[in-house]
Parts: sequence; structure tokens; C-alpha cells
Amino acid sequence: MAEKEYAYYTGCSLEGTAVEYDMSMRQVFKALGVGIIEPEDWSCCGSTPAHTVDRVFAAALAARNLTIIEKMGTGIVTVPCPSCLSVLKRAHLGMTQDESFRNEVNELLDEPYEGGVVPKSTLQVMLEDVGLDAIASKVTHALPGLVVAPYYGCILTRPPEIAQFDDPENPVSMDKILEAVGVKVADYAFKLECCGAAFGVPKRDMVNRLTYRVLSMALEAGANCIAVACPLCQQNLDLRQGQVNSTMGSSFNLPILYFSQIVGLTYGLSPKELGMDKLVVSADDIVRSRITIEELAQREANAKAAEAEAKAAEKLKKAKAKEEDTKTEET
Amino acid sequence: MRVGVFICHCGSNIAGTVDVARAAAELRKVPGVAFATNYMYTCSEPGQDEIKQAIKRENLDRIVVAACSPRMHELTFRRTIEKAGLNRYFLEMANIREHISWVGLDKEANTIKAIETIKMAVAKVMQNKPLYSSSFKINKRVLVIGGGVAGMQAALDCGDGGLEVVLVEKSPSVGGMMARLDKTFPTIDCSICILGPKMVDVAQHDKIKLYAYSEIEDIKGYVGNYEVKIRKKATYVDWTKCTGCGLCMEKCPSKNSYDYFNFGVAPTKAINIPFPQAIPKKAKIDPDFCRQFTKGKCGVCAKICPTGAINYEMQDEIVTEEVGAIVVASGYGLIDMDKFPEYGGGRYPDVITGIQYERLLNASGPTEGHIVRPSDHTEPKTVVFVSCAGSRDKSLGIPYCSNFCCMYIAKQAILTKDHIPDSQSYVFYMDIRSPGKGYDEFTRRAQEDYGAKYVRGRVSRIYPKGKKLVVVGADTLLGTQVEVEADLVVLATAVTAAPGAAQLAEKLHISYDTFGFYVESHPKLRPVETNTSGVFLAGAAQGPKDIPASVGQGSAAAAKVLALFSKDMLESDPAVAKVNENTCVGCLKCKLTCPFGAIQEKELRGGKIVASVIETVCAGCGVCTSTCPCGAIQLSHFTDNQLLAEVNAICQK
Amino acid sequence: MDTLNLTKSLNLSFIEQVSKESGQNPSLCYQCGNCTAGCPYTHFFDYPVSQIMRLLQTGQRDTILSSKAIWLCATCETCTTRCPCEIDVAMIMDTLRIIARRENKVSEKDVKLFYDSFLNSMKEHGRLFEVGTLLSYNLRSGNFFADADLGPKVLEKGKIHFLPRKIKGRDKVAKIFTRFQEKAKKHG
Amino acid sequence: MSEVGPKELRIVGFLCNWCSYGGADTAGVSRFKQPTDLRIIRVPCSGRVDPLFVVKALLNGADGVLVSGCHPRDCHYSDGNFYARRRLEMLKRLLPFLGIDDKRFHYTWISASEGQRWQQTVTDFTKQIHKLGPLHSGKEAQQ
Amino acid sequence: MSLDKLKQIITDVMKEVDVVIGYKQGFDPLHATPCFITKPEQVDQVIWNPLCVQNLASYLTSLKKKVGVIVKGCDSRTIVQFMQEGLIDRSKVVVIGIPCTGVVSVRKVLEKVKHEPIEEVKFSDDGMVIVKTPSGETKMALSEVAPDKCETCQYPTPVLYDHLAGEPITSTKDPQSVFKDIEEFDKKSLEEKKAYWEKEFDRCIRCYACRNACPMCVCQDSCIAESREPHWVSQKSNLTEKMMFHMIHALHLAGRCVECGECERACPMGIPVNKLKRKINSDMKVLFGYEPGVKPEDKPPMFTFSVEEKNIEEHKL
Repeated sequence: MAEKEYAYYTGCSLEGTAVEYDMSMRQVFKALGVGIIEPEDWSCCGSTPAHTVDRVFAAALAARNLTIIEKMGTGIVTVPCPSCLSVLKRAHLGMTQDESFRNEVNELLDEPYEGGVVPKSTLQVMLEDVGLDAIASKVTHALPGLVVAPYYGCILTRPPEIAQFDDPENPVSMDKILEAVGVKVADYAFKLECCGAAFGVPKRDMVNRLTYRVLSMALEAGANCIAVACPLCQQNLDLRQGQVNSTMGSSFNLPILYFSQIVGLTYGLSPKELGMDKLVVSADDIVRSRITIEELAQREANAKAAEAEAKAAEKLKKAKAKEEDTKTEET
Repeated sequence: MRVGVFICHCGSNIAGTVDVARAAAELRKVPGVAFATNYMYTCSEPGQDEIKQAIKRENLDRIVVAACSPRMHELTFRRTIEKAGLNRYFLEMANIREHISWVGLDKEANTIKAIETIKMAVAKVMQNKPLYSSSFKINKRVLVIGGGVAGMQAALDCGDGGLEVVLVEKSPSVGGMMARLDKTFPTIDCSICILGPKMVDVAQHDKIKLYAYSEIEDIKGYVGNYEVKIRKKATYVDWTKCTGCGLCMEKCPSKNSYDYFNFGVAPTKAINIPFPQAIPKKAKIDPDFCRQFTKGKCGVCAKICPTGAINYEMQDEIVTEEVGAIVVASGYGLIDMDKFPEYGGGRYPDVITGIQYERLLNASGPTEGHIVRPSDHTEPKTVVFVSCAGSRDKSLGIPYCSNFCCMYIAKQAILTKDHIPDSQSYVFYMDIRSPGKGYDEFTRRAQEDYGAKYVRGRVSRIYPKGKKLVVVGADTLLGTQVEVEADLVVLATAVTAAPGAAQLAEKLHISYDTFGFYVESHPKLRPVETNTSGVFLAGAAQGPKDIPASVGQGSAAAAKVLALFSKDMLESDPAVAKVNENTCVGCLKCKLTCPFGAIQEKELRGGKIVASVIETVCAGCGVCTSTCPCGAIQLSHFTDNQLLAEVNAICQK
Repeated sequence: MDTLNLTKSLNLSFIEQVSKESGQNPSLCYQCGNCTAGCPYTHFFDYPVSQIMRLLQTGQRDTILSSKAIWLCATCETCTTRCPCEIDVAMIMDTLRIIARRENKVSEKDVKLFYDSFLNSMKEHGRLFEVGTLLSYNLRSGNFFADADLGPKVLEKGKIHFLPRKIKGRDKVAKIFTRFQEKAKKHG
Repeated sequence: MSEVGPKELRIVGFLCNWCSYGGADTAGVSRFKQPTDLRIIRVPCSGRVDPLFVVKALLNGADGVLVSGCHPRDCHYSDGNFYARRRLEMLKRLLPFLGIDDKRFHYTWISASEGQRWQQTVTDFTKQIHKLGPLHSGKEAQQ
Repeated sequence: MSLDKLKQIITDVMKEVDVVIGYKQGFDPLHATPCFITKPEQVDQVIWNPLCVQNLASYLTSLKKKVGVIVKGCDSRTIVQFMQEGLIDRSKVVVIGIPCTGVVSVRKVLEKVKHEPIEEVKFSDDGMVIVKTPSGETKMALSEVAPDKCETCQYPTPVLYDHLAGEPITSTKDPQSVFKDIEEFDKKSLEEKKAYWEKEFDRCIRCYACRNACPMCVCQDSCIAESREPHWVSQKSNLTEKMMFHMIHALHLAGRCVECGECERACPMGIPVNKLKRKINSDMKVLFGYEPGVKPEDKPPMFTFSVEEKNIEEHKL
């Protein structure tokens, strides 16, 4: 695995409000031996406003980066942000499937894009290229008591023609990765319901209501934490949780972690290098609950022993009772 | 050779855009044409008389009729010339209506095209040879595939008509889907109560031989003479000894077998009689669940059986039956729940299918007619019905309507209210399709008298919330998104072709559409015939249909069989392939490609090997002719020379 | 409500234009409502998305282009994913937005302003400058304190840069903008 | 041939009786207008069309040849069009090797109900042939 | 390979068959000719050298007796193809395979020596051919005068045999290059290709030597090129009819031609008649992954089908 190198398109959010996603993702990749290189002088992909202007224009903004990545020769670019990913994939697929579209886009560019880059989410690279076994093999710590509701957001797997990854109605990739690192996952029906992040700024009320639904469904599913793979979702659910509480009269206090942060915690990485302190809703309790897997094994063994003891006592009691019964019958 | 050419005006249909007089004049100049004329309506009685008279008067020996499509009137004119003493294959038609006058705007161009098209027909007819049918004996037994209501009807009608019937049913009992239904629309009478007597009739009819739990292995032969191999699947119970007492089922320790009859609503025993009214009422072991098979030890049923009918060593058995005609009534299937991830894809136990709900409603079903939620066995108060779950859904490759769901949903909504008076039903629908007799009134009744709330719109998703299922849909009439918190959701899952439909079609040499439904010979005028003579269709194997339509088709297919068998001999179509034994080199490539197995190897005196056509099996496709390198096998009426004559008539460099 | 005169208002060339630009055939829609049923934003729309589709089928150009719905759609792709007729509904909404922008018929000025602020930041710096975008949006929308409550939280976490990160190739990004604008001008 | 108008080219069509011939009939019944260049030869099945018929027509004066059968799986004879597909594909690839533009030969599947598709096919194919012009130059014609 | 070993094998095989087909010296030192050995004393006639060009498998379909036959790698494909088509009873054929290092094209040799009478032909161990004519000795490399088929030969060792006279040889020729000439030719303009074939076929004298030499032409006297029922070609000697004949030949061999090159060897006019068939073979490879005469269990692609053809896409207008 270690030899393989990927281009890593960070995207603007991960330089700003989602810096902890970037930090933790890089740490996890490093732990897994996945080499990543940041394309030199990348620019914003144009998500999300560009596509309201023109399809060709939107594709051109994305394709400028594809051209840069194509020259790097890695073949695959891995993208943490689903919004960027979707835009890059749309541009890539549109340009490889339709020649006239490609020509139109290339007319707007200084250097043409030839179609030699495959954009994949970081989630997809972890699941398909690294593999669950390899992911599991690096685990050194456990997070007992943590129940995670994985929240995929709307465009990570949709529409299936563009995303070409996981199930568009019931995605499981993040569930699988989290389970692989030994975290308990809640079956959760709102994995995909849009949280409205794209309108965070201009339509705050609308977004608060959508966010409210997602948070309350997670809580209902028994989760005490939400895992995300999208900077916009994270920002919306985390940063706006207070806003939601004040407008909707709720009292949510659900930490919203990037899946990479959770994986990083199980790898024994320090909370600092995973950017845990950057979260608005504190995840300190989760960090504090962390124990080593040896400790966990000890705990489990103790619990088992206790259970067995209790069972034996129960049995003894029953047998005694029976004895009493037969005695009474005899008499 | 004296060819007569008759050019039809078809009123103004042809004459309006083709100069028919000029065409006739041009044709008169063609070598071989002895007579050419144009006539107002050639297919009319006087028109046909004109042809007959001209044959006599002008001493014509070949006829070309330039008129409409041969698919329309070829048979008419063949009879006409036959009456005038010519062999019926001395006729060619030039299609100057559908292919010319109706589709070309320019009269000049049309006229030239018509003249050339008629010349092609003349060139071909001069190559035509007289062909004669031969006759052969019919085996007056009929095979019915499928023991659902359509197949049983066909079997009973054929049997009552005096024919011997072989009825093959894939599952352990006849009855099909109808036997699983609780009530039937629009009369709400009990399904098994009206079907049961028919099932008994099938079992007791002295003309009907029933093979239950059997499948078609192979079919050889042709109309009048089919040889059918039937696989009697191993039941591990000797049915000649089994009395159907049910003791084995009672004592069987494997309680978690999948219940195919009840569509898995509840588990059954590994040895079971599928339902109380089963015909034949015999037990059968499911080796996927039986401990004797999975673990290698148990033997409870063998110990308990009063007649010693259990036989764990039983093997499949192949039997051969000879019949003259086949009725295919192999029924339908239902789309899998896993096609609907947005509805849980089968993960939510309280999202069930319509047919599963029938079993919950049914007094002889696993809950004895009590409607309960599979998850916790409580009575649901809010039931949501989702119509078109998969039907009319191009994204799932099912663009068609499943025909009867609208009706059974209305029925189930009514029954729900009957069973649970304080319940409320919601029906999500796109259109209510109820064109049958008394059908629309019935769907109205569900709403007017039983208070079912019909919501026009699709359901986008279903998710669990606590003990409830939240159904999110649209009410397009209100123009809003709607939500229902349901206790139970019933999906009217789309009707598909029966599993294995395509493989059966291949064995029968009948066509099936992209969805696997069998294709009738003509959508309007030959609805139960197939393009393979002697094979007829009945019921939902041809396309989704309800009980009355299936029964009607069963009877119709039986009538077709009886009509076919009313004669002792059948006439073969002479437009089949013929082998020139002098030029045939015996390479037998034709045998390799014949789709019907109509070609045999034959050794001539002197040891020369040649191909030989079984005329009654040959369907006349001509694949052999285009395969044969030496032109020794020629499809009569479409020989190389006949087609070359047409090519040469228009391609002269 | 006035009678809708279908003879007069049926704008076939508009249907044609949308079909062509989106690559979708609106006639495929049979109004099942599944798009509306799954739409997370429908509560904020003036016309639910299935009605937008219906308005499109009946060629109601002005009603559609001045609707709020097309600007409130966040392209979450739920409608596209679930459409039984395999219509890319989100693509149609996108196309309608593009046409509305081109025709200067933007009903949701705030949304457009936010988008424009974003694009301007991008044109200027090559990447998104979050603070600048927000400030610029607030200034232009007159909505000076939008999300001001969130500022301190973010600030405290050290996530905000007060100076834009300018990339070397920002002139190249800007060139994409100018080329596109020139092209748009040329084609009217 | 003298009858062919100066604007018309010679196009030969081989249509299977059960599907495509019926489709052409359906187009007629629906009055779907078509160019007049095509001459139709009825065959029972596309599997009857020996590729040599196509060659024969093209070598002897046809400017284009069209073969149409039932859609795959819908063959009246169940398998005939499957053989046709292989043989005609083989021919289509061979023609350019001989110096004949493969655009002059088209094979397709049209059912009896697809009148519109038939109209479209005839119109497009005729257009295509006209774009290519006559296959046989005057000099050869004299030969 | 030693000739003695070959003779030993023939002697052994003689015991179980009625006739063994091999090569003997022809009418001049440059020609070998087929011989039919029915008696042990005839074994000594047998020769083996690069002049043994004929495809002896051609005889198999017309013989009813049990036969032993000597085949080179290329010829062996004929037998496999016969098996695929059910044209021979394998139990009646004993295949004596010879690993072949290449044969000569008599035509090419004669061109080199300007068609002078041949006095002697010798082959050196280092792959040279020495031809003696009245005007002296000419030395040429075997590869110089080999027929085209040897240049891309993939099967120097027979693909099937009962006895092998010698050690198996593996091909050193690039399998990707087999159809290079075909691909190159196909790149030419339509006009060029048309002109090429018109020029080539115009030279045809319709002697049918190509057809008669072809092992796969099973029709023999029933060939439709000469019949009136059906009447595909007229007896007119014009380009159209000549082309029609060659198209019949090519299409009847579609997916069957084992590329033994007998047609071209037999053509007195030197027309590249095998080229069309090789073009079709290249397509068979692309479309169906099929190569004639390699695996006995294969089915020739024109006599079978797949419901879903992976490599055939519907053509759009």
C-alpha cells in the first residue's frame, strides 16, 4: 500500500473552517502509509455557486485543477470534500463522455484537460484501495460507550451516475470503516437527508430546521456522536448547533466529528494533531473515554468473569430450590 | 411463362399518389408479362372475379397483385388464384400502398417506385415453384404448463372436451397465486372457496394427469407431435403412501424453514403440506432446512409416519409424455424488496408486500386472519399502501403497469377496515386504474364507505421512528410533501415475469419481450396463440392480468386446442426448406444453425451423407439457406434465385 | 386565480430551450410527485419541484423564472436519484437557474448575492476567502449581522484567516471568468 | 436504371416479414412520409439475409443497402436475428477493406410497432447515402 | 528433426492405418509433391525439407479410410478446424506433426533466379538456401524467400498431433503483429483500397485454383460460383463477376480460414486472395475472441451466437 501515491485536493473549506478534517485526514493517511501530494497552486473548484452560472464555466473552474493534477501523473486524485468531489467528477465525466463539451470547456482554459484523472473521495480510497483489514490493523485504542451515527450528507453518493460509489439510498462505506476500527455504529435513517449547508449564510432559518431534523433523528437512534465526511455538513451541524438550539428550543449537545478524527483516535493519535480542539461542540468526553485495546480486553474479561460468576450462583440457587421442591414432594 | 399483373387503386389510397394507369402500361412492356391492368378495388368480390376470369381468358400462369401489404391480403389472393386453378404459390404481391402511396409525397417518384416494385414482384414470381402441403397425424393430448387458475381452467376445459391432459405444476400444489389470496375483488368473495372446488376437479378429473412439484426439462417435436420430458423433483416423501395426515409436520423439529407458500410471512416446518386445501395434499421435505439433510441426523418424520412414506434417498425422476399441443400458463413473479433501498429494501419487518398482506388477512394463513405487525405481533392502526412499487418505474426497467394492484389495494383497504374497525388506511397512488366491470365502483367504495384516504403521489422514502414507520410522500393535488406515521406499510410490488420464464421460452421456441413476458401472435386478433404453432398462452405469463382475464384466456387457449384437434390430420406449411441431395455435400452446417432442430443427417444409398429437413418442424426462417455454402438447402418461396431475381430487377449497373 | 389560457401561455420554445440546455426531456415526467416527496427544501419553495416540472411541461416561462423555488434548490440530488422516469431533475433546476440569471430574473436576491460574493472572492484570490465572502455578502445584502453570532466561535477556534490566501495562478482563474464573460457576450 | 430520377439513388432494403416489414407497414398506415429511394425486398427473417445478397446489390449498382430485423430476443424464429447480427457485423467491417464505405450498409432492428423508428431510419439512411453520392461512377456503369 | 525419425514414425503408424500422406521429391529439385504411402517399401520415398509446402490435411475430408498425415504447425490448424466443423472422424486420423522452422515460397525463389531451370537445391544449417541453375549458384536466406505466413507464424509446432517428429519449438514472433499488414492496409483511403482490389481482381482468370486448393472449401463440385441453382454469378468475365466470386470465397470462409495460404500459393496470377480472409479473421478475433483452427472445442463464430454480444454495438445512423 505504502508505495501508492495520490494527489490530494484539499479544497478551500479544509484550509479554513474545516481545518481539523484536513489535519486528521493527513494523519490517518500517514498512519496507513498512503502517500498524498497536494497539487501545486490549486484553485477553488467553484462549488457550489458556479453551476448556477453556466455548466461550461463551472466545469472550467474545476478542470483547471484537473489539468494540474493530470500533469502530476498520479492518475487518482483523492478529495475529502464531497462538494469539491462532485464538481470535479461532473467536470471529469462530462469532459470524457462528450467531446464537444470537452472542447468548450478547454476553450476557457489555458491548458486543456485530457481526461486522465479519476477523482475519488477519501472515504472511497480508504474502503476500496486501503481495505478494511488494513484499516483495522492499525487500531491501538478503543472508544467504549461511543455510539456513532454516520451522516453522509446528500451528494457523497448521489446521483449514482456521478458518484459511482456506495449505495445512493443506504450508504454503508463510513459504517464499515467505523466498525472496522471497533466503533459502535447506530442504524440511522437520516444518513442522507440534506442538512441545507449550501444555504447556511443566506437562508439561516431554513437551514436551522433541516439541521434540527438530522440531529434529533441521530439522538433517537441512540447515538451520542455524529460522524461526517463533509466540511459543509460538519460546519452546519456543529457550528450551528447553538443556533438551532436557540431557534428551535432544543438542547442538543452532540459532538460532530469527522470520520477521520474518530479513526485517528482509535489509532492512538493525539487529540491535538487530530484538531479535536477545533470542534465547537466539545468532544472532550469522547477523548477522555479513550482506552487502549489491552485495557478494553481486560475490562471485557472482567465483565465476562463477573457474568459467569453470577450465572453459576443463579444455577446453584435453582438447583437448591429444586432440591427443596423434591424434598417437600417426598414429604 | 405468362404473368398477369393487377394494379389496385384502393380507391384513392393508391391511385391518389401513384399513376396506376401508367404503371400498368409500363408493366405490359416487361418480358414475360402477358397481361397488366388496373382496378378500383382488387380485393373486392368483383375484383377477385376479374383476376379469376383473366387467368382463364388470358391463359395466365403467374399472378402479381400490386396493392396493399401482403401481410394484409396475401392469403386472400392466394385463395383467389387457387380457385382459378393455379397453385397458390404462383402469387406475388407488390406493396404499393403502405410502402409507397401512403409514404411518398411526389407522385412522379411514387409512380416510378411502384413500377420498379411491381417489376421486382414479376421477376420473383417467374422464379416461383408450385408448392404443396402434406398432411400428418395429430397426437390429441395436451400439455398444460402451470397449475394456477389459468392453467387449471385450460386443463379442465380441454378435459371436459374429451382430451387427455397432462398438467405440470412447479410447486407442490396447484392453485397458483389465487390460492394465496384472501378475498377477490370486486365481490369480496373468498378466493380459496371459489378456487378450491376447481382444484379438486383437477385432481379428480379422469382425463387430467397431474404432475405436481415437477418442471419441464425438455421439449422436442412440433405441432401435433411433441415429446416432453418432465422432471419430477424429489419430495423425499413417497406420495403413493402419503395420506396427508400432517403428523410429520406437527412433529418436525426444524421450525425455521422458509415458507414459500406464505412468502416468508412466518416460518414453517422443514417437512410440510403447504396449505390446508393443497392439491395434492401431500407432504414434502425442504432439504435446505431439514436436519436430516443439513446435519445428517434427525429422522423424526420417518419414525412418526404411519405409512412409512418418508424416503430420504429419493432422487429426481424424468418422465416422458407425448402430446400434440401445449398451453403455457406459467404465471408471474414479483419484484424483490431489495430493489427499494429507499423503502428499507427489506430491512424493516413492518414494510411488507401486497401478497404477504394477503396471507396475513387470510383465515388459513399463519396468523389465522389476524392482521398483526410482523415485528411485534401487535395490531396496526395506521396502514399505508404504496401502489406502483416498481411498476411504471423506468429507473427499475419496469415501464409497464402491473394491472391489478389498484384493485387489490382497494380490496385490502376495505378488508383492513373490516378486520380493524378503528384503523385508518392511506393509499399512495399515481392513477387509479379500474376499468373492469364493477371495478371503479369498488375503488370508490373503499374511499366513500370505508374511509381509505387516497393520496395522489409517490412515496419517496420510509424510515423507522420509534415503533412507527414514517412514510414520506407527496400529495400532488395539494402540492405539498406529506408524512404518515404508519404501523404497517404494504408495497404493491411490481409484477414481473415468472422466474425462469426465459429458459422455458427457449425450450418452447416462443418469443418473449424484454421483460420476459411471452409474446402473443397478434396483440389483438391472436391473443392466445404464439408464433410457434401448437403452443398457446394463458394467464399472466403473457402479461400481468387479473383472475377473470386469466380464466378467460385459459378457456380461450383450451378452445384453440380443441379446434386444432378437431381434425385428425394437420396440413404442413410447404414454404419450408428443401435439400437438393445432388449438391448437398453433407457438411451439416445447416444442422448447426437451425433454431428448431429441424435438420437431420441422412445417409443416401451408396453412403453419401446429406442434410434432410423434417418438414413439420421447419418453421421457414431460412437461416439454413444463408448458412449453406453450396446453396443446396433452399427455403421454398424465398430461394436464393427468387431473392436474386428481385435484387437483379433493381440493381443493374 | 385567473384562468390560465394555455393557448396563449404555452411557450414551446422555452420547453425546447430547457430540454436542450439540460439534456433532459420534461415530457417524461408523469407527475408522480416523488421529487417533491423527497425534497428537503420543499417547505421553503413557492412551488414544489413537481409543480415546477408541471409548469415546465405547460411552458409557463415567466412563472418559473421568477419563482423562488429554483433558487432555493440546493442540488442535493434526492429528486434525481429517486425519479422513476430517470429525469435529472436537479439538472433541470440548475438549468432554470442559469436561464433566470442570464435573463436577470432572480427572485431570491440573497441567494444570488451570496453566490456572487463567493464567485468574486474566487475570481480575486483563486480560492475562497471565507471572511471576505461573508463580509462582502453582508455589505451587499444589507444584512449586516448575518451569522455575526457565529463569528466569535469560529474565531476562538483559530479557523479564520483575516487575510486572503492568494494563489500564484489567480490570474489564470480570473482568465476563466473573463473568457467566459466574453464568450457569453458574443453569443448574447 | 433509366427509371431512377436524377435525384434518386439506388437503395435496397431487406426486411424481415414479422417485424421490420410490419414496421414499414405501420409507418405507411400512419402516413409517416419518407424519401422514395428505397426498394424493399421481403424476407422471412433477417437470418435469411446472406451477406452475399448485400455484396451482390452493392457490386451491381446499389448505392446503399439496409437490412432490418426483429429486435434481439424478439425474433419470430427465436434465434434468426442473432445469426444475422454476427454475419452482418462481419460484413460491415469487411466493406471498407474493399474500398466501400461502410456507411453504405446499415443493419438495424425495428419492430412491427415502430413505424416512427422506421420512418426515421429510412430518412436518415437515405440522407446518409445522398451525402456519400453514387457508389458507381459513370465509367464503371458503361463497363 | 531427423528424417530417420520421421520415417520410423511412419513405419509405426503404417501398422494402424491404410495410408500415410507425406512428401516426396517432385518433378524438379525445387518442388516437393505429396505422396500416398500404402506399403512399407514406399517409406523411403519420404522427404522433409523447406520445400514441403503443401497442406496435406487438405486431403482428409475426401478420404474414407484410416489415414496417417504429416502436418506442419500451420497445416495442423486445418485438422482442428475440421474437428470443430465435424468434417472428419478424429479416430480415423493419425496426425504426425513436424515442428517447422519455415518453408520456402517457390515463387519467390524462382523470381530470385529469374525463372532459370533448377539443377539443384540445398539447405545449409545456418538457414540458407543454395539454388544451382545453369548460370551458377545463388545463395539466399530462407527468411528472404519464405512465404508471408511464415513471417508471423505463431504455431511452428502443430497445435495437435499423435506423434511429433522432433522437439517442440515455440514461436518467437510477436502475437500482436499477426495482423499488422491488414491493419496497415486498412489505414489507406477508401479510394486507394478500391483501386487496389479492382486492379488485383481484374487479373483473375476464374480458374478456381484458389478454391480447389483451399482445404476448407468443402463444396467441391457443388460450388455456387459455377451453379445455376442458385445462380449467384454469371459466366461473364467482367470485374463485377470476378469480385463477386472472390467475395463468395471470402465470406464462405468467414471465421473458418486457417490461413494455410494454399489459395495464394495456387493462384497462377499472384492475386493476394488470402488477404480478405485474414481481414475477416482479424475481426473474428476482435468480435468473438476467436481464432480458427486452434482449439478443437471452439465453435466457428458464424454458426453460433451469443444473446448478448459483448463486442457488437448497435450502429447509429
